[in-house]
Amino acid sequence: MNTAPGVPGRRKDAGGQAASILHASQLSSGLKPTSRKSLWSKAISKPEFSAFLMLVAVFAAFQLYTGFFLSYANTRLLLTILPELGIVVLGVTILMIAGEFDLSVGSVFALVPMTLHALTARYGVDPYLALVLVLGLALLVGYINGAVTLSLGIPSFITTLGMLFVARSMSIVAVGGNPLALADYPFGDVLVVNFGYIRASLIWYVGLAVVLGVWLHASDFGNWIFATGGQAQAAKDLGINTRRVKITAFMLCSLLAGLAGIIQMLRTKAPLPSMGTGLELEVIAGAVIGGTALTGGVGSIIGAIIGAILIRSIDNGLVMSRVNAEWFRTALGVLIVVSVVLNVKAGQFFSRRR
Amino acid sequence: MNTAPGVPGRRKDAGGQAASILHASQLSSGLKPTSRKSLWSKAISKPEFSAFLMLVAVFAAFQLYTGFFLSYANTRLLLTILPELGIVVLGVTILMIAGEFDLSVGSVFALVPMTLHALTARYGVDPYLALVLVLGLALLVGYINGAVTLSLGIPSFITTLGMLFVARSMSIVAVGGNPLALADYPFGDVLVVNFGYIRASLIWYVGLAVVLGVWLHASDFGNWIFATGGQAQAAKDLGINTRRVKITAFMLCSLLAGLAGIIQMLRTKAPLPSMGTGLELEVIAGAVIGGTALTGGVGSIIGAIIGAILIRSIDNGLVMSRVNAEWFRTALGVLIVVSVVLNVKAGQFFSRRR
Amino acid sequence: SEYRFNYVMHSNTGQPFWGAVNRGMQDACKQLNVDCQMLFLDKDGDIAQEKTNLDASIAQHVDGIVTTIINDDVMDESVADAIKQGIPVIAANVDDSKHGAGNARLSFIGQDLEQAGYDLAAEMAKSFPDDDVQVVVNGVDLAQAWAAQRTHGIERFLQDYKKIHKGNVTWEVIEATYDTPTEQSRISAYAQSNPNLTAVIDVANAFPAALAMQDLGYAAGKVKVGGFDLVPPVMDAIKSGYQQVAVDQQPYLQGYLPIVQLFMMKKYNLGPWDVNTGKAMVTKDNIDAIEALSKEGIR
Amino acid sequence: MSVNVLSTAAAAVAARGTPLIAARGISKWYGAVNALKPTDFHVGRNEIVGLVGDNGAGKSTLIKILAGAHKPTEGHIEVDGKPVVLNSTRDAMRLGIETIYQYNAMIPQMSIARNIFIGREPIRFSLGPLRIMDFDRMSREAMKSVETLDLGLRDADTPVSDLSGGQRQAVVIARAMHFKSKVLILDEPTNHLSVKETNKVLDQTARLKEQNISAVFISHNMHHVHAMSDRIVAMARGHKIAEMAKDEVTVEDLHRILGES
Amino acid sequence: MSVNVLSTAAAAVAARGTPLIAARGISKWYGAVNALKPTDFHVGRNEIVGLVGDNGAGKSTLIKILAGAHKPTEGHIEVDGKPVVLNSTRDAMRLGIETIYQYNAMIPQMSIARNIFIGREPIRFSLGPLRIMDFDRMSREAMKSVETLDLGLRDADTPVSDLSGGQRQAVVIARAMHFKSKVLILDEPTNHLSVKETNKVLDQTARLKEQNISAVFISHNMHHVHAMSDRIVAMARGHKIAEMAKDEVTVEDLHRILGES
Ligand SMILES: Nc1ncnc2c1ncn2[C@@H]1O[C@H](COP(=O)(O)OP(=O)(O)OP(=O)(O)O)[C@@H](O)[C@H]1O
Ligand SMILES: Nc1ncnc2c1ncn2[C@@H]1O[C@H](COP(=O)(O)OP(=O)(O)OP(=O)(O)O)[C@@H](O)[C@H]1O
Ligand SMILES: [Mg+2]
Ligand SMILES: [Mg+2]
Repeated sequence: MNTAPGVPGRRKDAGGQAASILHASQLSSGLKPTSRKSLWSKAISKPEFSAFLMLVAVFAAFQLYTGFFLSYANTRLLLTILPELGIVVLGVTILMIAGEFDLSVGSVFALVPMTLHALTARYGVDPYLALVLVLGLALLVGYINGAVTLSLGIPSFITTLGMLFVARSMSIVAVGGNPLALADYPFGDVLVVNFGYIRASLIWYVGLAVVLGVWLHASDFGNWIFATGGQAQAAKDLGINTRRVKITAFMLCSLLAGLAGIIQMLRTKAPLPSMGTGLELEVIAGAVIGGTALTGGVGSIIGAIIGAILIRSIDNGLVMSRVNAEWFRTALGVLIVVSVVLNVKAGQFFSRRR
Repeated sequence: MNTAPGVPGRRKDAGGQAASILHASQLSSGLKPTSRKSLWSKAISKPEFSAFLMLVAVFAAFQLYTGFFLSYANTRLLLTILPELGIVVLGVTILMIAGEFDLSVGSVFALVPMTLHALTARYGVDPYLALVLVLGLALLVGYINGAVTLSLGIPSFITTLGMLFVARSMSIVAVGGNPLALADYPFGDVLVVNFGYIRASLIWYVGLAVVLGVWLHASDFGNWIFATGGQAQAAKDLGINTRRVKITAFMLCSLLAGLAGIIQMLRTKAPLPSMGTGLELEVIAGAVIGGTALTGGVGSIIGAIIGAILIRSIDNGLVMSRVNAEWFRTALGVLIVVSVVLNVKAGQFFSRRR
Repeated sequence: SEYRFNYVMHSNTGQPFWGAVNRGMQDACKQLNVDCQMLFLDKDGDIAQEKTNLDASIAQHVDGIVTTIINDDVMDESVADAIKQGIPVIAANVDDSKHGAGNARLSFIGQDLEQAGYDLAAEMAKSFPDDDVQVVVNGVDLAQAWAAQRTHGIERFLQDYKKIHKGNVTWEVIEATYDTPTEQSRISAYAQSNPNLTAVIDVANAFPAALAMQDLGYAAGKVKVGGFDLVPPVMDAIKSGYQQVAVDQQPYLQGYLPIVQLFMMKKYNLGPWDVNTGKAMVTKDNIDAIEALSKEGIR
Repeated sequence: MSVNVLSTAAAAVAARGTPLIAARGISKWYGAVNALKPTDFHVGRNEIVGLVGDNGAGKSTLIKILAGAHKPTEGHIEVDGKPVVLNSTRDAMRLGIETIYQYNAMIPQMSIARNIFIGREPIRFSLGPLRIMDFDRMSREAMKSVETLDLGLRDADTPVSDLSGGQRQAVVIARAMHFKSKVLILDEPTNHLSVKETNKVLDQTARLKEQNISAVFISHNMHHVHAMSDRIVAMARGHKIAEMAKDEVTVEDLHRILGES
Repeated sequence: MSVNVLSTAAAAVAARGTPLIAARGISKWYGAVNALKPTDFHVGRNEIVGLVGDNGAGKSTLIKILAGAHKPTEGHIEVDGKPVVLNSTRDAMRLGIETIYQYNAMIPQMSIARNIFIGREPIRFSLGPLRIMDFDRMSREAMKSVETLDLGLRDADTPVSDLSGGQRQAVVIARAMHFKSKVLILDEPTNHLSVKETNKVLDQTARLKEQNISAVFISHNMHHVHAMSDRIVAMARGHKIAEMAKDEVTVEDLHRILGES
C-alpha cells in the first residue's frame, strides 16, 4: 500500500501502476526534449544511484566518527557476514520485482542447512547427495509457496506466513532433540574457505549477483519478470506465462535462502534450528532500501546489493559508534527510515535535473 | 501484491482496483436480474460469512477431537486472552482498510504500558495522569507514523518498520535497569477485573468493537475510510481529506495497540519490555483471515473479530490436541493457510449461488 | 498411558538447549509410559503466551505440570489455581526469585540464573590480569527475564570484583542478540573500538563471540570469552581456545527429573524435592569427557 | 470561418450577464511542466461549454483548477462575479461546482448510494463526533436520482464494480444532479461507452439545462461536442486557441482547427 | 436496408476464398455468465472487419478467443482453413494473430523497446538457459518501427509511462506491424485519444492493407468504424445480430441498428 520510493522521473499516481496507464493522456508532454541523455545523466536518474550515494554517505559518516569503520579488520568482517544476508536479499528482490512476497525465507534459511545436517550427521547420507537433496527441498518449498498462492488465489503474504511456521517447525524436527556435531562437508571449503581478507562465500555472492544481474536485466526471462510484476494482465496477454515466471521466482528465492543458510552453518559450524529467525523483515527492508517497489515491477540487483550492505553496515557501525545498548534500536529504526527517505529525495532531486 | 481474498461476487481483475474501473464495460451484465436479494442471500455472500463458517468448523473439529475445547474452563481462558489480540486487530484492520500498514503495533503494545509503569512506579506520577500521558504517547506514535509516511511519500511498511525498532528501544529505556514492582492502578479493575467467567477486558473489547463497528460501517468518517483505501484519488477528488483520514487511522491503530498492552500488563501483572514481540505478523494475519484486503478498501469489524478468534483458537486448540511440540507450528502454518483458502473458496461458492 | 503431563516453558523451539530438555522429558516419559507434551512458544520469552499455555493445560485437566517461572508474579495465580484443583505443579529451569515463598510450585529443578551469572563471571575472573580489566557483557535481549537475570548476576560479581581488584574494573552491557552473524558483527565492532578489551561474557551461547575474536585475527585467549550452555559449536570454541568457559546446567536432567518426580508424586504419593542440576563449569580441561555425553544429547 | 472568433464569443458573454464561474488569467506549472499558460475561461448561466483540444492541451488541468482539485499557479477564480479561493474540491462543491473526472471518479468497492454521498453523507443523528449516516435516506435519494436517468437499476446497494461503464457515468451524473450544483464539469464522460449508453449520457447532459444547470463538456468526439455545446473553446499546448459560438462552426471546422493546431 | 444481410456478406466471403481466420460456432461462459452465444466469425485476406455492439455485447470476449487469451467453451478456430487449438496468446501470435487489447496493453515501467519485444526478445547469444537479449537490435528495430509511424519519438529507451496515449497506441501498432502478423485485432484503439492522434491511428490502420495485413477494428465510434471497415459485424447480448458489407450501410444505419438492438 503506498507506492514504492525511488522511481524518479515518473509522477506518482494515486492509483499506482494501473493509474499510470490510465493517465496516458496527461503524460503526453512527459517526453523530454533531451531524449538522448548522456550516460551519466541516465545513471544519476536511477534509484540505485541515490542508494549508492546513501551508502557512501553512511560509510563516510561512520568512518569519520569511529575511525575504525573502514579498517582492514572491520571491512573483512563485513565482507564475511554480508553474503549470507545478501544472497537472500537477491532472491527476495527478484521475487518482489515479479510482484510477490516471501515471509518464509528466514525459516528456509534454517530448514535447508538443518536438513543437510540431519541427513549427514544422523543418517550418514553422502554429503554431496545430501546437498542435492536439500537444494531440491528448497526448490520444493518455493514451488509450494508459488503453487498454493497462484492456484488458490490467496495473497503470498499468507501462504508464506504459513510456510514460515511450517519450515521452522520442520527444521526443528530435522535436528531432533540431541545436538549432533557437524559432519565433514567436502564442499565446505568451496563455499566458505577463508582466503585471509575474504571468504569463498563472498565470491559466491558476487558470482550469483553477476549471474542473476545478467539474467534479470539482460535476459529474456528477466524481461518477463519485470513485465509480470509491472502489469500481470498485459504480460499474460503478450503471451508470457506469468504463472511460470512467478513460480520460478518463488523457487529461486527459496533456493537462495537455503544456500545462504548452508553457508552460514558451514562458516559458523553451528547447526542451530533458530538460525535466521526474523530474517524476513530484515531482508525485505534491505530490498526496499535498495529501491525495490513493494508493488512489483521495479527494482534491481545493484539495489539489492546496496540494500544488503546498508543493513549490515548500519548495525555494525552503530556498535562501533558506541551507541548505548538501550538506544541501539532507536538509532537502527531511525537510520532505516532516513536511508529510504534520502533515497527517495535524492532520486527526485536527480531526476528533476535531467 | 495479489489482491485480497474474500471479495466474492466480483471478478478478480489482474490490475486490482483500478482495473475494476477500467473493466466497466465488461461488467455491464454484472447486475444480476435478482437485484433485490433476500437478506439471507446478501448475508451469505459477504466474506465475513465464510470466515464465520470457518470459525464454526474449527470449533467443531477441535471440540470433537479434544473433548475439552468448548469446556467452561477453556472458553473462559480463550475469552481472557482474546481481547488483548483482538483490540489490536481492530485497529490494524481499520488502518488496512484505509490503505496503510502498521508493523509497529507489537512495539507500541510494549511501549505504552512500560511508560505507564515507569511513570507511576519510578517517578510516582499520579496513575490517572500517567494514563492520560501514555495514551497521548500512543497517539503521538501513530501521528508520527502517519505524518512521516504521508509527508515524505515513503511506504508505511518502512516507516512503521523503523517505528518497530524505535518504540521497542524506548520501552526498554523506559523500564531502565532494575525491575520495579508494578504500582497500584485504581483503574486496573475497570480494565481487567475477573468476573468469574469473563474479565472486564472482554467487555471493553466488545464495547470497542461495537463503537468502532458503528463508526466504521455507519458513520460518515467510516465511509471516508473505505473511500480512501478503495481509491485514494477518487476520494480526494470528492473532497475527502485523505491525509486526515489516514493519520486518524494510524493514530487509532497505535492507541488501540497501547490500550491492549496496558490490559495485558495489568492482567499478567508483568511489566516486561519484551511484550508483544512479533505481534505485528499475528495481527495482520488475523485481519487478512477476517477478510481484510492487503490492498485497502475492503474489510470489516466482524471480520476482524472472527480473525482474532481464529488465530487464538487455532493456537489453543492445537495445545489441547496435544500436538507434538516439534510439529506444532507445522499445524499452525497449515491451518492459517487453510483458513484463508476456505474463506476465499466459501466466499466464491456462496457468491456464485446468489 | 496412565498419566498426562504438560511441560510449559518460555522459549521457542529453535534453542538446542531446549532440544536437550525435550529429549530428557521424552526419555522419562517413554520409560514411565506417560503421555507428555512440551509446550513451546512462538516467541522466546513471551510470558503472556506461557501463562496462556499453563492455563490451557489446567483447563485440559492434565495430571501434572512442569513449568518455568520466568516472572515472580505472572504465574502465581495460575499455579495456585492448578494446585487447588489437585494438579501438581513443579518448577524447572527458572524459579521464582523468592523460591517457594514467592510461588506455590511444589519444588524446583534447575539452576539459579542470577547466581549462575555470578558464578560464570567469577570463574572467568580467575584468568583476568592484575592490571586494568575491561569487560563487555552480551545481555542478548534485556527485555527477556532470563537474560536480564543472568546479566544482573554477572554485574553483581563485577561490582564485588571491582572492590577487591587492584587495577581498574570497567564493564559495559550491550545487546548483541544471539543471532550468529549479528552477534559476531556487534561483538567484533565492539572489540575493535575497545582494543584493551579483557573479556566477553555472554548470557547465552558464546561461540559467536569466539568466532568474532578468531575472525579478527586475535590470538586465542587474548580476549577471554565465556557463556552458557553446551552445544557443538561451543565445544569447538572451547577446544580451539577462543572460549574459556561455558556453564552447563545439564538440560537433559531438567527434562528428565521433573517427569520422574511428577510420576512419583502421582503414583506413590511421594513428596516433592528440589534438585540443583548444577552449574558445572566446562573448560578446556574437562571438555573431552563431556563431549562424549553431549553427542548423545545427554549433556 | 476564421479561428479567431474570440470577439464574437465575448459578445455572447455580455449578452448573458455575469458568468457563473470565470477563471481570470489562470496558469499552472507542474514542477517544470507548464501545463496551462495564463488563460481566461468562463461558464455562463444555462450554458453548455464544449472544451476540446489535443492530448495534453491542458483541458483537464483547467477544469481541475475550477473544481478546486488543483491550485492555479497564477490568476484567480470568480463565482458569480466574486473572487473566491478554492482550497479543496469541497469548497468548489459548496459553491455548486460539481465535476466528473476523466479517471477514477468512483470507489468501485462501494455501493451506488455510498458513492453518491461520499463526503456529503446525510446524517441521521450525531453522538458527539460520531455522525451516523442516514442509510434509508441515502438509498431512497440515490434511487430517486438514479431512476430519473432510467438505467434499469433497482438496488442502490449494488457495488459500483458491478455496473457497466454507462451505468457508472450515469451514477456520477446523478450525483452531480442530486446536489443541485450550478455547474457540472464532465471530462470525457463517454469514453468506452457504447452508442446506446453514449446517447443516454448525452441526453442526460442535454437535459441539465432544464434544471438550470450549466455544464462544461470535454470530449474528443467533435460530433458530440458540437451536438451538446452552446459555445466551444479549443485549446492547444496550454493555450486557448479559439472560442466560438456553436452556430458559427461545423463539425468539420472543429476537425480542421484541431488538426492544424 | 434490413438488418438481415448475412447472405450478402456470405457471398463476399466466397469471393475472397478461404478466410485467414475463422471462428466456428464458438461460445463462452464465464462461470454462470454466458458472454458469447455460439457464433461464427471470420476475417478474410486483405480485409478490415469492423466489430460493433453494446457494452457487454461480447466483442472483447470474441476477440480474446481469437487471440488465444481465452479458450472457447464450445466451437473451434480455423487458421487458413485448418482447425487450430490456441492454448495461449503466444500460439496465436505464432500464427500471425496480433492483438491490441482494450486495457493494459503495455507495461508502463518498461521502455518502448522492451515493450515491443516482450515475449519475443531477439537473442544475441545463449548460455544454456540464459538467453541474453540483443539490446542494440531491440533499440534499432524498435526505432525503425516507431519511426514509420511518425511520432516524434527519438529514444527507444523511454519508459512507456512517459508517452502520451496516442503515442502508446502507436507503439502497440508498431509492435504488431513489426512482427508482420497476418491479422491485427484492435479493441477500441482510439479511446482517450485526441482528434489528431485518433487520425494517426486510423491512418496507420488503413495502411495495414498496403502491407497485406488484415484487421479487426472494434470501436463505439460509428464514423470511425464505417470509415475503416470493408465489412461490419454487429453484436448484441452475445449474439451476432448483423453482418454487412460497408457499402451496404451508412453511419446512420449503424446507429439505428445499435440503438434498436
Ligand atoms: N499531476 C501532474 N503532474 C505533472 N504533470 C502533469 C500532471 N497532470 C498533467 N500534467 C501534464 O500537463 C499537461 C496537460 O495535461 P492535461 O491532463 O491537462 O491534458 P488534457 O488536455 O486533459 O489531455 P487529454 O485529452 O489527454 O486528457 C500534460 O503535458 C501532462 O503531462
Ligand atoms: N473475465 C470475465 N469473467 C466474467 N465475466 C466476464 C469476463 N469478461 C467479460 N465478462 C462478461 O462478459 C460479457 C461480455 O463482455 P465483453 O467484454 O466481451 O463485452 P464487450 O462487447 O467487449 O463490451 P465493451 O464494449 O464494453 O468493451 C459482459 O457481461 C461481461 O461482464
Ligand atoms: Mg484530460
Ligand atoms: Mg470490450
